[in-house]
Amino acid sequence: MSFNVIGKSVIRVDGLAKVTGKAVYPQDIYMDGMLYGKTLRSTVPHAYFTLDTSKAEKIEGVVRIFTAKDVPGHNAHGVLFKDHEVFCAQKVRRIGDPLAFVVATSEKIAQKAVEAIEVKYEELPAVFDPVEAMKDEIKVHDGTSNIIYHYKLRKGNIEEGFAKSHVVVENVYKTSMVDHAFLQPEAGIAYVEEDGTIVVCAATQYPHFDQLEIAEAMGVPAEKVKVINPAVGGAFGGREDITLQIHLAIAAVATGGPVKAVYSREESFVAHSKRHPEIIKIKTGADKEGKLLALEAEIIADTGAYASWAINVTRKSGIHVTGPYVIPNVKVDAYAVYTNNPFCGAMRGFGATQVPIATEQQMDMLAEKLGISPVEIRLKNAFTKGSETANGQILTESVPLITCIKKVADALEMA
Amino acid sequence: MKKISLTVNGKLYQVEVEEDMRLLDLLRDKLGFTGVKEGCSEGECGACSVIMDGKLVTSCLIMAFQAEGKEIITIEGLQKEDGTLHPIQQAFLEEGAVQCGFCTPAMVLAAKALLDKNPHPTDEEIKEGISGNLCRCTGYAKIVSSVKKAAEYLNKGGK
Amino acid sequence: MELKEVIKARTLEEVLDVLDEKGEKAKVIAGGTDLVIQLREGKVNPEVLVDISDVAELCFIKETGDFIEIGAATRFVNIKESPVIGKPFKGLQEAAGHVGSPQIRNLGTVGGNICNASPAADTVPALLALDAVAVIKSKQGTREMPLEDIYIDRGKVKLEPQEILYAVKFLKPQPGQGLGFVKLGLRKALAISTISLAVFVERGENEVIKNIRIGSGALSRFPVREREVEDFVKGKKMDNTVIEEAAEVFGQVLEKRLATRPPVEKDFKPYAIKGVFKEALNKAWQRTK
Amino acid sequence: MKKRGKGIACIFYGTGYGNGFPDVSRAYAELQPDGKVAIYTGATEVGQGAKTALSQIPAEVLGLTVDDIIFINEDTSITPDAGTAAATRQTYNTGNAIKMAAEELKKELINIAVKELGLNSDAGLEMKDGKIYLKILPDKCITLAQIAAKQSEPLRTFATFTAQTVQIDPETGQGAPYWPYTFSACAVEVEVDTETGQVEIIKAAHAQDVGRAINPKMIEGQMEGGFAMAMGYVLYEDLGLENGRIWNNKLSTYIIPTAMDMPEIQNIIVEDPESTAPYGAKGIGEPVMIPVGPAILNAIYDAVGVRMTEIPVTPMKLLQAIREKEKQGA
Repeated sequence: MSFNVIGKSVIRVDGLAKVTGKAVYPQDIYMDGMLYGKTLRSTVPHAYFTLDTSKAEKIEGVVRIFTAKDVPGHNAHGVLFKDHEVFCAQKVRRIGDPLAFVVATSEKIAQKAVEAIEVKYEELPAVFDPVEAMKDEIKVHDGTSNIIYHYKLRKGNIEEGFAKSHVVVENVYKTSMVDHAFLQPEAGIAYVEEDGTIVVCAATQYPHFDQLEIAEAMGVPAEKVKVINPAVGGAFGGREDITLQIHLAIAAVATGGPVKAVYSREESFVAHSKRHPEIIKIKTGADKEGKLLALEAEIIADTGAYASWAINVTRKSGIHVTGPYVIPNVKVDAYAVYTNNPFCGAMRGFGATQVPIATEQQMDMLAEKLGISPVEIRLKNAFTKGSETANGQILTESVPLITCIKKVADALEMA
Repeated sequence: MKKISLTVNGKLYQVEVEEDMRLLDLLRDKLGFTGVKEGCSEGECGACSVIMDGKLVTSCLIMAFQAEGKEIITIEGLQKEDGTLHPIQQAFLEEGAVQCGFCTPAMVLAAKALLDKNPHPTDEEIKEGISGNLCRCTGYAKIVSSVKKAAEYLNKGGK
Repeated sequence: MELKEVIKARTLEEVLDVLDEKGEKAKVIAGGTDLVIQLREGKVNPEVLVDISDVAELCFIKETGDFIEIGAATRFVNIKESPVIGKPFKGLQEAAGHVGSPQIRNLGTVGGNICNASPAADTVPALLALDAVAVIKSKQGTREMPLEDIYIDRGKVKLEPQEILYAVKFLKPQPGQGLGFVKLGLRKALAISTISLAVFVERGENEVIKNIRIGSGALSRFPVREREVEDFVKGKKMDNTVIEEAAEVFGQVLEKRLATRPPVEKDFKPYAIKGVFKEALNKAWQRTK
Repeated sequence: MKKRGKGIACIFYGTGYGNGFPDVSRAYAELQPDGKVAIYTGATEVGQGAKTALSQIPAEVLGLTVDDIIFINEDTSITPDAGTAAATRQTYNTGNAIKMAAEELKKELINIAVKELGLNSDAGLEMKDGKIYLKILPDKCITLAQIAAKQSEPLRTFATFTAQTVQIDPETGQGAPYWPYTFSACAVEVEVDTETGQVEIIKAAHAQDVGRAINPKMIEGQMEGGFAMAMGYVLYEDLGLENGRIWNNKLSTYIIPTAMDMPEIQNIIVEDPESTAPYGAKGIGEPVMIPVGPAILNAIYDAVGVRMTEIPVTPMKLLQAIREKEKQGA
């Protein structure tokens, strides 16, 4: 097949605006008479709290301070479970939970007012270790187990698989919680159009979902909300969950807007999701020739205080922990667990990035024990056209894994 | 308030600045040069870089009053009035050095500051020249090759 | 305190007048690479800010008699590129070249590096190894003190509110002298030093290490001289055994010094120092030739 | 002492929402008065190149250039929902929806051309460079702008694409949780300083299955960016979490790679078209990152013989592991 446009490295259509500095990111929008918002966030990981905004309200230039009682619709959001509060009502579950949003005539005044709000915490015991959290002695969300998801895979006979194995390797791996560190910190501006449409302009990965979440929190039909998504300064999964969108909408409607907010880098770090850290206990067995016979894994993913995409991420870990290999006997248990840590959600690779840290080192260890090369053991087990995954899915086409392995091995002269 | 004068992209500005205002705030909020980006506020990401008296500097680490009498170039000063791109901008486009674009304006300026001083840089010198500009998207490879290509364009007397 | 007045000084006299009049209320700003952040975070709250970055009298690198003298407002980039400093002391230029990033090197000054008294200041270990002297001025006059003595604690130097660091100076390189510098950071640019080390050596007859001075960064509350190691090496013949033994001594010194520090320091630096020291010493020795 | 080692890793990656969840993308294609075609869709440009790759697809369908495609994706009030710019799904999902909308538009345009040109059928009609003409008699020709001028309402088509996955059984995990999968492999050579614990990546080769490459340079850009992010993940990045508090909350303490840390990377694009994908193209945004980390860890082992089971492998952790090994050896 020959193509005219497909397969050509055409110049990126948004490139010109970006190399000339004309591309508009949310922080680059300035409107007449705009007000500035700043968020007050929790400084303790688990506590009941009360707020006293009276001193802050008296500061000249403070227009209004919004808290949980000012959320017109549902005080909740979340990509899967609605377990985030727009503003915490009584309880905080992590450091960085939003408590209030100050709107003032200048950023400086808003900041001053945030500092003038008095917060009284009644601290609760907190849990930071996901293994501890699985005992449910301290509950992060009342009335719910901390274990919010359990992925189970059972294929073949795992005991028999290991019994037949000539070599078995077992280890525990730990991956860390990391940040997307996109270059553009969160920013946005909101205003109300003449017909009452609420316009929120912010960098997001999924404008239509933001529209629904804003509408639910505002208690208006989705058609009354418009999300404008200008240039996005990197995302990598970190702009999946709502950060400032609803705060801005509430403030714009109540004050008449426009209201702008720009997060500092420090606030950006606490405001958006993180990559789930995982504890991966894994046992892998192979026969004399290096054919994989069995794999058993237990994965514990710490999702922090909110679920975000935890269920999908953990499922993805469970599905991908086998590596791209044909294995007849597989047993996997993967758990997503609430703790009082920063909340974790989507980040590039989404659960499939963590598990190869374990699986792929296991492969090398098996190869070493068998006296074969890392390349060889991979070629022996790699998926090809027609292979069946541990989930029982048939890979019918477009499976050029062996080509990939051979090409990189050749390039670095690995045999 | 303090009155200062400075030149930005060849134009003289006389402005009143607050004592605690940074050059970054002056350029963005007062003068409207929003191609200057704020990414970290501590001179680490380089997104706010501008060229001041011929040198690449992070405008978040300079107080506005310090810029009295300075000549500043921002990304807005690179494109010619007829729309012709600066050879570095052209090379960035052609080589695919742009992704999210947030680091791009300052990255282009870093390349300019480097090439103004060293018209024939090696790969290592290019990497050093842009080492104060973080990019999370590109892994820098295409940026390095763009700077090389831009050097060729410039040495041939522009494209 | 709220910032009420900002002054862009053009002469040293102007600066000294302001400091004399305002005293503790005033703060000198040069490159601003640390101060602007501190101002925003409210960690320093001066009423008056006086900018010395364009005071020409403070920006120089020159030979004066037996000394090389560097003005306090001299940028790192100028040190890095200076023809005055001379090949044997290239280690000082490497130290300046390791500071932050091109942007920081274009802004940051050697005086700021000294006066901020950060433990991880990159140029200070090199200046300590060169036995540099701090030249301090005020309206009342000029005084000098060994750079080593200027530090009181992390972030604190022995300068009166009316005083300003005017310059640092050190003896010009003599035949047989060399300075090596090595920095360990978590990445290759924009790195805060986890260890920085400068070694000055003087080669005597028969490959004897006639003199050695070691300046370290990030191994103490502020940059220091490592005299125990110096004493061990001084007078010995340069060979692999001495290098290895000295590295061991350095490790032991740090084991003791960092015993109560967090694991990232106490379980790392006493061991990593050995490789760093050996490399810095070897570099210095090369330059004596 | 500096020691070198090589490591390899390979991975598979399931794209899309997966697990039977309706993974839907929608798009409009609309003829503009000047003969250009506007695409309306909710797919976000986050820097990955969605606007460009997703313009190349309708340009190919309609015989136009990318300059003739106006891509509108910034405003929810005028664009249909195309799902999230995540899960490596936009090229495949929204690419399919756009391709279908463009093909539908092409069909309508051809039908109009048949009528306007007074032809008996659409046999032998070509659509190229903004014109529809009869191959055997090129003068029988009408431009898209001419067609647009004849419409009372803008000519607009709409398409929806829904990916196919099957929910897994909750007890056994059996099902078809993702489709399609993409594959990649990476090999790296590292140099480890056994005295300071520093790891330097000397060179790397990185192969990515793409189905079909829509824009090779942009794919390379993703691969290089993914490489850098993975390097950060296994060697540098650490939030310094302590009792729920992030201590490294600045870019001066949360260390990501700089240009100077990056090695020479050889990118290898592997094409093996997927029949359900637009022109065979599969998404690659996430998988490009994944094999890099374990390849680095395997290379570290090859260099110094220590298995690093916890990331990031900071100089401190690595030096400790090396010392531990030396102790055991002695």
